[in-house]
Amino acid sequence: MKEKPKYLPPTLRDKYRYIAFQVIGERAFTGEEIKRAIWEASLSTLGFLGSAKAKPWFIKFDEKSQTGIVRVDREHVEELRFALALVTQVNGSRAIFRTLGVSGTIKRLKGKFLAQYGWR
Amino acid sequence: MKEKPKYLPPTLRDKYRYIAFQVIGERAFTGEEIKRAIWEASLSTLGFLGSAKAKPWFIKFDEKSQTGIVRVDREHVEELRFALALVTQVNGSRAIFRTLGVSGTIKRLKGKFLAQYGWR
Amino acid sequence: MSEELSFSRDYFIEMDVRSDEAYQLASEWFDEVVFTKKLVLESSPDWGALREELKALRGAYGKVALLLVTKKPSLIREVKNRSPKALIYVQGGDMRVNRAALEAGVDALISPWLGRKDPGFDHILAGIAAKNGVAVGFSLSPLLRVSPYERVQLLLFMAKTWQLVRKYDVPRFITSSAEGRWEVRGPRDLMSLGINLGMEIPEARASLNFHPRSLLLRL
Amino acid sequence: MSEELSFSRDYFIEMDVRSDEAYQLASEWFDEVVFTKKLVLESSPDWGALREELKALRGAYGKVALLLVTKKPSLIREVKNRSPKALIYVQGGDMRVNRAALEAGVDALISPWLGRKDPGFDHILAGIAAKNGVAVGFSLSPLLRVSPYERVQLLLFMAKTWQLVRKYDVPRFITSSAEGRWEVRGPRDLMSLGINLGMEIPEARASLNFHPRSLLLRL
Repeated sequence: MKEKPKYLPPTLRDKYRYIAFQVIGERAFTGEEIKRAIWEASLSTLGFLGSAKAKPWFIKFDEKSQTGIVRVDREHVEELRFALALVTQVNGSRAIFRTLGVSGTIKRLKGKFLAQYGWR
Repeated sequence: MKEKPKYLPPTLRDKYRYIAFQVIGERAFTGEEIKRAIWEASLSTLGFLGSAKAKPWFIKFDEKSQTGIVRVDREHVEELRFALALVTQVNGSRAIFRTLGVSGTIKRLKGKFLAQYGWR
Repeated sequence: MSEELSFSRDYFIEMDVRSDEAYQLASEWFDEVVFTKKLVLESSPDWGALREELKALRGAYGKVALLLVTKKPSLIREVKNRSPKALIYVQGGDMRVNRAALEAGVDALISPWLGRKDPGFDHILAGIAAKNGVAVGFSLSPLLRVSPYERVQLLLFMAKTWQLVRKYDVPRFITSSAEGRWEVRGPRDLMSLGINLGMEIPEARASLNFHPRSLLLRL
Repeated sequence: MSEELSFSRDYFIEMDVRSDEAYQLASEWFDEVVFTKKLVLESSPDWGALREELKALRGAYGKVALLLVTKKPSLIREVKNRSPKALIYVQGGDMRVNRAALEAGVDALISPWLGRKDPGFDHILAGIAAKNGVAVGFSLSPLLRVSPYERVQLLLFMAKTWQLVRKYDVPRFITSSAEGRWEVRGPRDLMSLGINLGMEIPEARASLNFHPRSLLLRL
């Protein structure tokens, strides 16, 4: 017997966009710190109801280049971008989020916006 | 010379709805406490961006009957109602918000939903 | 305006309150209220005592539901076969329990996502629920008890489940599932939960009126 | 997809950064950056010294703006009449200053709502701004410095002003108005401010491209 629900039929699957971002900080941040900062930004900007609609999801953060990927519902890309634009600190240290680009797949996102930061 | 901006032309005026509500609490609350509770509910549910779109505005609270009026952008009535439904306490004391009805004018709202609580 | 007019004339049913104080308050705001007796089961219950208790509860509250909280699918089938004079709800959360409840054809599966990291519901289960006429209960009270982060997760799972419930036309209701007085909410405020999960207003209304009424006809 | 393609090929101008460190960082992310010299005025400035300073700033930064922070409408007219070789911005917030800036035909009025309990802008002022070609500057940085409650108020006033700016076709730009490095934001992230104020994507883009370019032609 299944212990997990099955994948949804295609018509009910959420449509996502992937956002590549760079963090400029007064120090380097860990992926855990960035993940938390994205959640806090979403909750304070969109609340828990808006966050449930935007469905931000931390995908990956490369600590060396301080660049990463976050996923969001495709109807709410600009809301999350704005939430990130209003971040002023990460875990007590000053920081700026800069979005590098948006794509419908992680593969294209890496190729177009993250390859120059050493992603492959 | 004007020290305040003039009223907006009708086409740019916001379209509002007025919500009548009743608060059931373990004690009676003041209007100030209720006003603050509505703001906190809006900020935690909708965030500051969602709150800027919903434009919740405390109008009045009758401390005797513990009933009041809040205004909201007409496209966001259900979001504010949900925000209020999730309130569990006001200034540290247990409370329930119950919405009594919605109307496009304060006059109709009072007549239909608040007259029975002594409003006129 | 017509929305609000029909609201005041509407007939609303609260399907799941779990204490006397919750029942009393809900009775002020709803046209009918079902009192839920929570039954945590690790093995077969004492059927004689349970029947007596349910009889007393029916005397006090009229409509009564029995909420099974168990890890054992076999107990769900046993309770269903004994068919006590009460609606049979199953507390969801365990995937095997969710499925067993739907296959046994109980009256409702409440919050199949509870305590999970996924909705606990998928299109296979939605198909079984629709076929066997098992309602999905969307409860507000778990949202009241958790952090903002967990509220996001719960809302995601509830919205996803609603999409499946709509697509497969599964019976459903919205309820407070109030354990105490402070978790009771009014019918129109419970509707706002449904609307924020993605329901149209008539769908949210049906979740407190048509679907509950259909379930009560089974009693 | 086409949106993002054109994004990478686009040309963006940051119209208002107020320190060297902010200028340096903005220069990495924008095609052109205007350095703003902030001038708090209670009486007429020393014109000789100011001319020298502006000349030095032009040498260092190329495009330069002079931001007047004053309570005195007469000083706005005086500075405008002297026409230094810089864009003239006025810091908004005082209703008489807002109006005087628009009537004097300076290049931009920055954040007319700053420190107010209303937008500081109405349809009368929008008409004057459009007629005299005065841009409204929508700054991000004030949002970074305040509480969530105040953010709501600022966003309300900015969105209301945007409605008037759109209706009356007033020139405008979106800017960080960064005082320091940590308040600088990228062009696409500034666009998201405009979009969340109610702009369509092309309108937000024009607020960092077409409108700034038109203003720079005046230099």
